[in-house]
Amino acid sequence: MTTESQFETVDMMLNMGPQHPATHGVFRMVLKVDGEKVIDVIPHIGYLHRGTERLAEVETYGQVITLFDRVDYIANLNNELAFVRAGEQIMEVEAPERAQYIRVILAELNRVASHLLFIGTYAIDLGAMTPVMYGFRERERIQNLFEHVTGARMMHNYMRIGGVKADVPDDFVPWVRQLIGEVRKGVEECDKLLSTNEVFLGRTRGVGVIDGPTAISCGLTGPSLRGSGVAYDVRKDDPYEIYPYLNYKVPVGENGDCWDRYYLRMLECYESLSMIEQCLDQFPEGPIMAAGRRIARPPAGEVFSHSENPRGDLGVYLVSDGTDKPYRVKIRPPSFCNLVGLATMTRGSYIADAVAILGSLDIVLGEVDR
Amino acid sequence: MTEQDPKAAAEAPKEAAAPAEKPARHGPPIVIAEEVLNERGEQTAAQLASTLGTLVLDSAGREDNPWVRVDAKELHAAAKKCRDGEIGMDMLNLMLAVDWVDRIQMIYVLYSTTNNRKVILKADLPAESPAIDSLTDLWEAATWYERETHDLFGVDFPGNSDMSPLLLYEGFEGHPGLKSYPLNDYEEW
Amino acid sequence: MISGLKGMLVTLRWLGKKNITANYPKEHLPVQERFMGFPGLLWDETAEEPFCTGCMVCVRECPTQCMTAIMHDNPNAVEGKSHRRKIIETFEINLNRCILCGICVDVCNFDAIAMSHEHELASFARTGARADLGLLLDLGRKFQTEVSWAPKGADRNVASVVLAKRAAAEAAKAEEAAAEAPTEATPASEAPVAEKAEKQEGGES
Amino acid sequence: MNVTLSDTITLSVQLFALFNVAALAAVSLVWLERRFLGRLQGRPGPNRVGPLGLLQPIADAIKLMSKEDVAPGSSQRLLFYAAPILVFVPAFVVWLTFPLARDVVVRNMDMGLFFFVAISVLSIVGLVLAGWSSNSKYAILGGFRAAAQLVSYEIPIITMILIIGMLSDSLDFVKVVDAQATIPFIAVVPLAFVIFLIAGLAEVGRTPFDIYFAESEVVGGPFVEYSGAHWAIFFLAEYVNTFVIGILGALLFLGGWRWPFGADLPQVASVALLMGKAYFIVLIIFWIRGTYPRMRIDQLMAMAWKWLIPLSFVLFLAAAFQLKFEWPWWVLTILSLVILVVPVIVQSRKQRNPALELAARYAANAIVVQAKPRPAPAVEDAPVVTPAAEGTSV
Repeated sequence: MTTESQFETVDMMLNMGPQHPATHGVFRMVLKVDGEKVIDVIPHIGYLHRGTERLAEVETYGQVITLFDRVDYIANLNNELAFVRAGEQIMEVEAPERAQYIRVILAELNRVASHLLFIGTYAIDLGAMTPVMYGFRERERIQNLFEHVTGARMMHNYMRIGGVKADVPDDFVPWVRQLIGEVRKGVEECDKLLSTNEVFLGRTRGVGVIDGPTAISCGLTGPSLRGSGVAYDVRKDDPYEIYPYLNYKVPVGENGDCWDRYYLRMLECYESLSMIEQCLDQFPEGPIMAAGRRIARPPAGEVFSHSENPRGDLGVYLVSDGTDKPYRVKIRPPSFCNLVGLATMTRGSYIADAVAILGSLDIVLGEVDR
Repeated sequence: MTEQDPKAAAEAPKEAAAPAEKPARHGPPIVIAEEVLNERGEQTAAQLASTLGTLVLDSAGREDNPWVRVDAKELHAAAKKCRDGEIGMDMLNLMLAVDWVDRIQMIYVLYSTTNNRKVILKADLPAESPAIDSLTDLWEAATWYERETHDLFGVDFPGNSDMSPLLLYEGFEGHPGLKSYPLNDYEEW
Repeated sequence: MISGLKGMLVTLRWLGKKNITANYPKEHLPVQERFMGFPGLLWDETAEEPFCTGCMVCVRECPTQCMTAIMHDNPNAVEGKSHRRKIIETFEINLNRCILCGICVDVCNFDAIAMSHEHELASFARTGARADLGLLLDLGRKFQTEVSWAPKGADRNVASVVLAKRAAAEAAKAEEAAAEAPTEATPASEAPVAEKAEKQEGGES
Repeated sequence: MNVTLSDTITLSVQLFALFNVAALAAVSLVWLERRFLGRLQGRPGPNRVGPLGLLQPIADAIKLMSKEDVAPGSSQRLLFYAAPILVFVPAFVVWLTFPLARDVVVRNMDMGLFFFVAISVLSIVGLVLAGWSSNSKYAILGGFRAAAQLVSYEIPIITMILIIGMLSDSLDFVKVVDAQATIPFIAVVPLAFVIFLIAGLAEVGRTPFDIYFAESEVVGGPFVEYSGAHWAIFFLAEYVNTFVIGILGALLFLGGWRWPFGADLPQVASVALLMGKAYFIVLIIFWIRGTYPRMRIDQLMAMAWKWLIPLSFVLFLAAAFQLKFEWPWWVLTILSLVILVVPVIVQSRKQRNPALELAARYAANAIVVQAKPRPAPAVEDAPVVTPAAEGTSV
């Protein structure tokens, strides 16, 4: 073939997003394509930049929780937990055990809900339209429980620095037990429908491969990093809340491709459900709020705390100057960091793969742009 | 929450106001020592101190997060030592700038996935035309963090080839992360 | 091949199952008991007035600054029907800004505001989302009757209870023939004031 | 040929009727697809307009017709507006030769099968033209994808039609159906039906082969810039084509209007039977859509050129041998099954479904985190029902 030397070819710049069905919100990537091959990817973000970090500087610690609900609007409770933990460290209080159990149960449920949404939308990205319905069905059950416990389906504002807002209702434990059974069945259904489907495998296996060291250098965390064989899970490596008292497994992939990233999330759903079951077995009685009526004004200082979001390592760096408002809140958004690896993964693949890779990172634009 | 189960709400009223009931409603206070490293943190801090040697200007820490302050010019060298040295900080977990009005402090949270330790590097920059060496040659993760920090705080990163706005749009004036940037209230209809 | 066929069985199985969706405008799914809809102001049946005294705690604590309130002297208190010396005159919530976080309910010391179950307010007017006192009271009253709501601090917030307590205290005092103490100093009327002061100290400073 | 006035009028009436039948079939498919997919997904599907939402497609059509028709400023207007017609006309013209029952046909041709092949290929031109004239990057990508995909899948589908022509010794649809008086061709050459279905899916661009208008990649491909009535024409053509695959499958493989064992049914029953068979095939297509993700363009091409085309040639040879040596028909069935099964077994021997093994390994090799013993709970043994957190951290 001598065509390349004989003809001058110009690479086409294909703009994907911010209004594109597969970019999960308002993400934009400019693909440099040669036919169907992607030569380079230039991601553009910031379309949803709401200045959360700056806003948090003018709101009191209690009000900031509502902002954190909206950072990652798919895993709200995990985000609340992240901020509340940072707040507790800086306020020097610790939530009572029961509150910690409630938080972990809800956070793990939210993780399952988030992963279910991922499975559904990922299938949509790849052209299968049924799993999203199954995923949403189960997510809806989980949200019903959230509504029962926190009063809201998505923006809960339930966790507090030093505990939770209100105790769980009396029928919480049986409700969750029943829920776990139903959700597990639903997850299995999605698993059967998608995980080993040959077409799905063809679209995800060996696509968007990123090796461990590169992934670490890019700052990937969560299932995206574990898919590359790096067993980094904040729950395991830097245990918080009551995670040390639970038996669980951290599934780790081998190939670092889209299928690994997808399947680890599927496995995490099962693990999370079993963790919730253990939590329910150990569920203690007791207070739900730490002592001291007003937990409003911390001493000056700074803390860094991180926790495991469905998307990865969600860190909160909190600087306090001794007033009732934080001086600086910095969020380490896992989606933001995962997106750094997008270009590395996508180069050399097809346009259709670019969609599959972006989907497999499970980004939430609210979190990327904050 | 008023729509809580009415039984508890009905029981509550008198007791809720009585101060004697407070300890029962809330658990015992658990006080965490302030700015004190725990055992794990001490180990990390010692390791960090031996890695960085004379670069350290200042150091302290909280829980298991020891921090060291280094000179802004030495930060790249310090980060490189952290990454390549025995301490093995292979991940740039978080990078942020804090606007202390008289200075801008850069904070780098490094994480080691091999032994699960965190260290925090800090470097003070002048408030006027802050600049610090880019870490993009050490961690790819730094590219976006640096662009973001450049957007929001106006910190310059010599060494980062692409400093186009990340979160803000092209041609945005000012640096909204700074305390001096006004938080405008918009006119509501 | 085989796995794909298995997946087809999974979808086929749904042919015989019941729908999981609700036929929305015809069929409204019930909300849970704790559901947080738009905030509503509650109504003190015993004094025929709202609980709200316009103390502004919720206005200050609202993360989105969506509320405004003005208080005035309570005519019912002059007539002796109520223990509230101040009462709300106007109250407005911009429901467009409201994020339904429930903080106003948490901070209220007078059981005056609640997150109602109303979540389907729509309007053709641009200012239709500005709920005034009348609408808020409607929401609150509807909510009260729906869930048989009971005030948390009945002893210090419900007019009839407080007035009865005051009367009892006064009667007791009259019995002891020590009528010098002014009525304001009774513990019942002092409690809300103390609460408020405390809250102010914590939240505002 | 002498064309009289009455001929012309008859033909016009027939064409008008045909157009309506085809359009009605397409519209019914729109409804059927949405309801069927809804059922597969545990939701009702359209259910507001009319009983069971039957009038939903009509409402959609009215909406589309009343929409503003926007064309990109930089498009080639003439070609841009010609493209929908070029896609639409072949989709309807092929109906000319489809007998819906014996004698229920506009023009029965001796070369009916050939006519179908010749006409149906034309729609590629319209798709490429739509992609090119839109002057949009997504559209041109979609147009190229359509060209590559449709041209590749023409070959297996034509080969299958050829096999049927050989077996029935005619290219006339009526004779093809008559040849299946006792045994439908699906029993004689099951592999041919499988290949026909797969290639047919690709021809009409249904999932998992909806690559040229993949919403999540090229956002509608050639149709991305179309709106309103022009888009509706594409949409209609797509569904007409889907139904054509259904009818063709019914005629070629399922015995057309004939009940496998018996004589001709009355005409109305014949049409109903044929339609029933066609809808059955269409439902299979929808069912596949409800289950499978989309393939990638290179996989699609590989599937055509590495699998379907060699297999169809081998099958063609087998059919030729069967005819030449006058083996009984079940020999071809066995041969065809062997041709189907052997490569599948060989392939799966070479490479078992990797996911099953990987999934098991990931589940087994997960890092186990053991629980630490929980410290004894605080001495405070009075279980406290905590009232609403009045003392919040606000």
